Amino acid sequence: MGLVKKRHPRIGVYVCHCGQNISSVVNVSEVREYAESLPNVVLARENKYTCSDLGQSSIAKDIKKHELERVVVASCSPRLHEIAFREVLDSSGLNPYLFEMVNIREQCSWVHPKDKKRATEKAKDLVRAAVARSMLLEPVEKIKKNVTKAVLVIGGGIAGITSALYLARAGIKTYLVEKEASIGGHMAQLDKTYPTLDCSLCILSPRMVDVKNEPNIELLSYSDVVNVEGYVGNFIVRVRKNPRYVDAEKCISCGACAEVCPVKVVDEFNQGMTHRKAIHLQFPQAVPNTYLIDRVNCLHFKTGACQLCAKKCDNNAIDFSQKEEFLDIDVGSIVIATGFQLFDAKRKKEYGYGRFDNVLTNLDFERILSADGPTRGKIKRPADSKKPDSIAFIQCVGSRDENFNAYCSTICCMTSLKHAMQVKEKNPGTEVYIYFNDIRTSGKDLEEFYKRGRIRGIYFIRGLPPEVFEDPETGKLILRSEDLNMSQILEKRVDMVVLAAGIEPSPSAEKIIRRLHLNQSPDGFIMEAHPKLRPVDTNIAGVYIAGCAQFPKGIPEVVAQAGAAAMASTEVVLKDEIPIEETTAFVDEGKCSGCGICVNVCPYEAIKLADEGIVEINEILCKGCGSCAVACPSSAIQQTHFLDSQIKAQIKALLVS
Amino acid sequence: MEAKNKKDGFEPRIVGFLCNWCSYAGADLAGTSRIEYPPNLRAVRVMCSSRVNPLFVLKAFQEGADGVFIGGCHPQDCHYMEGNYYARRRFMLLKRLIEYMGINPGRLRVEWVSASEGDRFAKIVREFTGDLKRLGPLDLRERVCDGI
Amino acid sequence: MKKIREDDVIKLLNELRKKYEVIAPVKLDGRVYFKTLGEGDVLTLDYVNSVVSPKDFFLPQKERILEFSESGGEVTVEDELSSKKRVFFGIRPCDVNALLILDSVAREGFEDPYYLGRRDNTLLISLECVEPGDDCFCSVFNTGPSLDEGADLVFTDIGDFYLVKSLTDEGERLVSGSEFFRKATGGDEETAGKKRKECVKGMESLDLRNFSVDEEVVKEKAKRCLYCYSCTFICPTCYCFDVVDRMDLYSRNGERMRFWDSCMNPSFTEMAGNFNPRDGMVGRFMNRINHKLRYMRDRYGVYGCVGCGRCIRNCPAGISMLEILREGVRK
Amino acid sequence: MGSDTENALKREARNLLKKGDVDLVLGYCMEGDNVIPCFISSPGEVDGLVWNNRCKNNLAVYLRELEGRVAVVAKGCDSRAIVELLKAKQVEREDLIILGVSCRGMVDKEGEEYGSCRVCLHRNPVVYDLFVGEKVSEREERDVDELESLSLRERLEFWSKQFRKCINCLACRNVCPMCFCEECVLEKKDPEWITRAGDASNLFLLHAIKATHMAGRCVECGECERACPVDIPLMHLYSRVCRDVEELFGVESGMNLEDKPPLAAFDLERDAMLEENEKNKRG
Repeated sequence: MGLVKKRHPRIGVYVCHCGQNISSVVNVSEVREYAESLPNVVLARENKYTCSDLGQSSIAKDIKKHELERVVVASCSPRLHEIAFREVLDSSGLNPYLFEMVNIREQCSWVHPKDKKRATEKAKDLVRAAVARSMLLEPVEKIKKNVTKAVLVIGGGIAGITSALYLARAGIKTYLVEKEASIGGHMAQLDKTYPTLDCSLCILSPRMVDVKNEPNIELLSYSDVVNVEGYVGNFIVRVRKNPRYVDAEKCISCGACAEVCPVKVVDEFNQGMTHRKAIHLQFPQAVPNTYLIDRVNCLHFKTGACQLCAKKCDNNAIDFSQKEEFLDIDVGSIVIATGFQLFDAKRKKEYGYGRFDNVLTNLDFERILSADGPTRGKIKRPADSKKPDSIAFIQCVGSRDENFNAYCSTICCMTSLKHAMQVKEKNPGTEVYIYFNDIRTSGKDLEEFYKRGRIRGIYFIRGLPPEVFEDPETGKLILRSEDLNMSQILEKRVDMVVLAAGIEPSPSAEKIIRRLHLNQSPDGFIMEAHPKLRPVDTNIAGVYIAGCAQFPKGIPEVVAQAGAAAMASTEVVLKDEIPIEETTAFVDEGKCSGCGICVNVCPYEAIKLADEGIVEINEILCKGCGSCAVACPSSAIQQTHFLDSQIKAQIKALLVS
Repeated sequence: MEAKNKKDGFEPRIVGFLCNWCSYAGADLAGTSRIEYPPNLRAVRVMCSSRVNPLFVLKAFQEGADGVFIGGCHPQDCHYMEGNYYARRRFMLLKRLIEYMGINPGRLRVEWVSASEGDRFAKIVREFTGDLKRLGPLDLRERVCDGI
Repeated sequence: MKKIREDDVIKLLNELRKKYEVIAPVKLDGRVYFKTLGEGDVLTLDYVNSVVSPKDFFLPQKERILEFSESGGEVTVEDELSSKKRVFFGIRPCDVNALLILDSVAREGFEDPYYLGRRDNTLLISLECVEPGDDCFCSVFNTGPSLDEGADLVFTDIGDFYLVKSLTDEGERLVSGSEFFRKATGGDEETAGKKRKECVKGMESLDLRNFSVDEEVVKEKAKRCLYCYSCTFICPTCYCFDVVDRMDLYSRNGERMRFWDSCMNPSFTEMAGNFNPRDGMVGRFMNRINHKLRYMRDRYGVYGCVGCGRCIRNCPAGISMLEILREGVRK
Repeated sequence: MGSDTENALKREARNLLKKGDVDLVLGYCMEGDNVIPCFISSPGEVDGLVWNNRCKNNLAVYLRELEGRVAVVAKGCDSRAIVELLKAKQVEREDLIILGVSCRGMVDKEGEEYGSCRVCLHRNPVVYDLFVGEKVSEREERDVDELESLSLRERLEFWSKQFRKCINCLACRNVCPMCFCEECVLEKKDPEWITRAGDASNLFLLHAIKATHMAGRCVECGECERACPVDIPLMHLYSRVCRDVEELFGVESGMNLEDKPPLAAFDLERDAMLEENEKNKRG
C-alpha cells in the first residue's frame, strides 16, 4: 500500500475543448487559468479532446513527470468516460479513485449556449468544487471474491431444461430444481407445437432424458427453493426436497401399486378431466420416472391403515417414513426459469368457464387433442362426449384487457390457430370460428402458418363476443358479437367454446423475487436489466432469467433465451474470482452505538447487528446506495468515495464566492 | 421585505444533489438534447437520493445557497429499490422543519426525474430558478448573525 | 463617598458610551444578560445576577486569536489583541472575585495576552448585592455581597440613590469627571452598611476552616450528574478552553480559534489513539470539585468557587455545590 | 398529591429489593428542599423515596450506564424514553422493572409548571411492570403553537435571536435520554459540520441538525429545555418535529415497541399521497 498525503496533494487539472462542443460556449482558457490559480493545483492544461489517445497519454505522462497525486478532468459527463480516465490513472500507478470528473459539456456548455459568461463562471465553480473534493479523495482497493463454480437453474420446463443442458455440457456443475414431480413443465402438456405441428413430447422427451443422463446435472425434482443468501459468485441456496414416499432407487415404474390403490382423485396433468390414484406417475414420460404418493389423498396418511401399495410392491419401494429434506447448495450464479401460470379463465365470468361444461381453455383443449389425454385424442364435448359440429375459439382471454392483464400474451393467437387446424384435420366437417382482436403472427414461419389456416376454411371473426350463453335445452353455446369487419351483428350457436387464456407470471417465483430483491415489471414478470442489451440479466448480479418468467413467449424464443441465460451465467462461474462493488458502505466500529436503525434501511440485508452491540456491513452484499450513512445519527457509517467530508468540501467549494 | 433592493439582477445559487442513475442521467440527457436552462444550479453527484443527508441541505443553506435541489429516481424505479422512499420521507420532514425555522420551504425542491426526462429536468431548473428569484437571496448567515 | 441618583445611572452610561464600549445588564426573554449597550437597549437594575457569567467578555465563548496564511512556503501570522476601552457596569462582587481568580491564571507563568488585553482595558463598576438570590452563597467564601477590592467603582443600592465608592484612581477619575455624582452623607453610608448586613444574614454561613472535600459524598453526587456540563460554561471561574485551527478549503490559510471547553466533556482529556487518563464520569466530576475546592486553593490561595450559585440554579440533576461544602464541613 | 402513591411506591421498592428481584431502585428523593434523582440499593434506604410534583427528571437517561437489574420509577415521558431506548437496543428489557406512575405535571421551585408538562399528552406510563397509584386523564390534542402565526421572516428572526444566546454548551444534548451516540455529529471533527468556534449561523445549523435527529426519537420530556442555561425554547422546535412526524407518518415516538423508526420505513401509497399534499402546501 502506498502513502497518500492528505493535506497538500499535487493536483493536475485538464480542461477539455471537446472539439468545439465546450469551447464554443465556455471560455476554456479562462477556466484553465482559474484552475491553475487554485492552491495545490500544480498544473492545468487544455486539450482539444482529452478522451483521445493523445489526451489520455498526456495525463499518463504528467502523472509520472509531475508526480501528480490527483487528476481532475473537466469535460463531458462522468457517465461517459469516467471509467476510461480511471484506467489511465490505474495504468500510471495512481489509484483510479484519485480521479474526479467535472461535467462542463452535458451540464454546462450544451445547456447554456446563450450565456457564455455565466457558463464559464459555472464551469469555474464546478472545477473549484472538484479540486476541493479531489483533495479528500482516498484510494479505494479493489475487492475480489472467489467464485463457486456451479449454477442453479430454477424451474424444469423447457427453459430450465435447455439452460441446464447447455451449462452441463459446457462442463459446469448444474443443479436443476423443479417443484413438480417431473420436469417438462407446460410443454409436456401440449399435444403439438406450432407452426410445424410436430408432437410436443416427441421433441421434449429426449431432452428430458438427456437431463437424467447428464452427469453434470443434479436434478432435484419435487423440490422447492426456500431461501437464497449470498451474492454473485457465492450464493447459498436452501432447497426443500419433498418426500415422495417412494424410493426412487427401487421403483421400476411398473404401476402395480397404482392398480391396487383404492383412492381415485382428479388428475391435474389432464386438467382435471380424468382421474388418477393417490399413488401415481405424473405422466408416462415423466423424468424421473418414479411413482409418488400424494400425501393429502393417501388413505394411509389419512387413517393409518391401507398400505395396499406397499404390500403390492415387489421391490419394497414404498417408504411411508420419508421426511422432507433440506439441502444447502453453493452456486456462483442462478438462472430463473419459473415459467408461467395460465390465466384463470373463471375470472372472466362472462365466458362461463367452470359454469358451462363445454367451455374449455386452450390448455384443456391440448389435453383433449392429446393421444394420452382424457379422450385419447378424439374431439368430444365434455358434457355428453358427442363429437362437436362447431367450435368457437375466443382470443385475448385475460390478455390485452385492462381489467386483467394489459399486455399481449404473445402465444395465444398461434395456439388457437394450431388448435383450429388440428380440428379441421381430425374432423374436416367441423365448423371452426376464431373470434379475435388482431391476429399476431410476428415470428418465423408464423404468417405462413396463418395463411395455411385461412385456406382451411376457418372463419376468422374480428370482434370478441362480450358474453357466452348456454341454451339449457340443447347445451349449445350462443355467441353474439359485432363483426367489426362486416359491421354487422353475428349470432353463432356452437357445440364447444375454447378460450385462449393468457399467460401470467408463475406465483412460484414470488418467493425468489422477494428473497433476491429482483426488480419486477408492473405486470409482475421479472424485469430484465436492460430491455434490449441485457435481456437475460436481472438487476441482481449473477441472477439471470429465461423463458416466460421474463415475459410470455413461444418455445423457440424460450429456448433461445435459455441458451443466452446459460451463456451469461457462465460469465460468472468461468472466472476464478470476481470484483465486487467498490463504493460500499463501511462502519466505524468505535462510533457505532448499535441502535440498528441502519439495518432497517438497507434493501440488501447487508447490515447485521452483531453480538458485540455494533453493526457489521457485508461489503459484498452492499450495493453502495449510502442510505445507511444518512440513517446513522452519528455518521458512524460512511460510503466509500462518497464520504461526508468529500461531499461537504464540494458543497462549501461550490458556494465560496 | 426579504432583501428588496437586492432583487434586481439577483442570480440565485442552487446546489443540486443528483442521483447517478436517474436525475444525473436526466440532466445529461437535457445536455445531449440541447435543452436550455439557466446556469444557476451546480450539481453534486451522489449514487442515490438516499445518500443525501438533510444536513447537507442545511449546510448548503448556511454556506450561502439560495436553494437546494434534490433529484432522485421516480418511486418504484430506484436503482437501489428503496432509496428514494427514505429520501422522500426525510425531505418532507426537513421542508416542514426549515419552514418552522423561518426558511421558505420552496427553497428546498425535491423531484423525481428519470434518465429519460431531460426536458423535465430543464423545466424544473427553469422553474426553480424563477421561484428563487422571486424569493430573493436567503443570506442565512447574515440574517442569523446580524438579525437583518 | 459619592452617590448617584438611580435615574442618572443610564445617563451616566450613555455619557460613557461616547468614550467607551459599555457593557451592562439587560433583560432578554425575561432573564438578565450582560450585553454591550446599543441604541434601544433597556438597562435593568432589577436583577440578582446574569445568566451567563461576565467571563464571556474577557475570555469569550469563542474568539479568534490569530490569523495565518501561507504563500510560497512562507507563513505569516497575525495576532488579534484587543485594546478597546470598555466599561463593565453592574458586575456583582462574586463575579469580580471570579475575575481576580482568572487574573491569577492569566498572569501567572505563561501570560494570556488575549485575556489580559481585554481585562486591562476594562473599567469595572460593581454593583453590590443588597438582597441574596435563592442559590447565592458568596458569604461562605467572603466574595460578597460587599466588595472592597477588584473593581474600580462599587455601587450600593440605598433606595433612590446608589452609594458610590471608588477603589482605584481610574475609578476616582471617572467619578470626578462626571456631573452625575454628588456627595453622599453619613446617613447614606449607614443605610448601605445596614443593607449589606441584612443581605449577609439571609445567606448561609459556613466555617470553612475545617473544610475538606468528602470524596465519598462527591462520588455519590457524581452518580446523579448527567454530564451536561452547562455548569462549567456558566461558571465565572472555569477557564478551560480548546484551540482549533480553522483552515480554508485548500488548507493554505486559516485562523486559530479558541473556545470554552469543559473538564466534564469526555473528550477533554482524550488523547490521540483514544486513550483517556480520566476516563469515567466519576473521575471527571471529582476533578471539577477538587479543582474548585482544593487545587485552586493550593495554587493561588483562594477557593476556585465564588458562590455565585449559577451551577446550582442550572443543574438539571439538582447537584448543589453548597451541599458539597456543607458535607465537607460536617465531616 | 401523592402520599398514597408514594407509600405504594416505597412498598413495591422495598419488596423488590428484599426479594432480590432488583439490585437498584432508581427514583426520587429529597435533598434539602430539592427533589433529586436517587439510586437505592438496600431496603433500608427506601424510606427516602418520594413521589410529588417536583420529580421532573427523566430517569431513563441514567439507565444506559447502570449495571444489574434496575427498578425504575417511570412517569409518562420516562416510560416513553424507555421504549425508545429499548427499540434502539440501548437497554435490555429483562434488566428492567418499570414502576409506572401517572404524572399530573411537574413544577419548578416557584411552583410553576414546566412548559413541556403543560402541553404533555402522555402523563400515564405507556409501559410498566407494576403500576402504582391512579391513572390520570390525558389531554386529547396538542396546543396551538403561537410561533405558527408568525411570518417566515419573523420566525427566522425569532430563532436567530434565540440561537445567538446559545453558548454552545450542548447541555441540551447531554441531558437528552435519546442522545446516546458514541460520537455526536454536532461535535464531529472530520468533517466538522458545526464550526465550534464559528459564527451564529453555526448555532442555527447545530439546532436544526439536532432537531432533524430528534425526529422519531424525541419523547418530549423537556429535559433539554430545563437544562438550557440561556432558556432557548427548544421544546418548541422538537415538539414541532414530533408533530410533523405524527402528522406525516402516523408515528408517535416512545408509544409502541413495534413501531419502526419513521425515517427508516416507508409506506408506498400513503407516502405518495403525502408527497402530493405537501407539494401543494409547501411547493
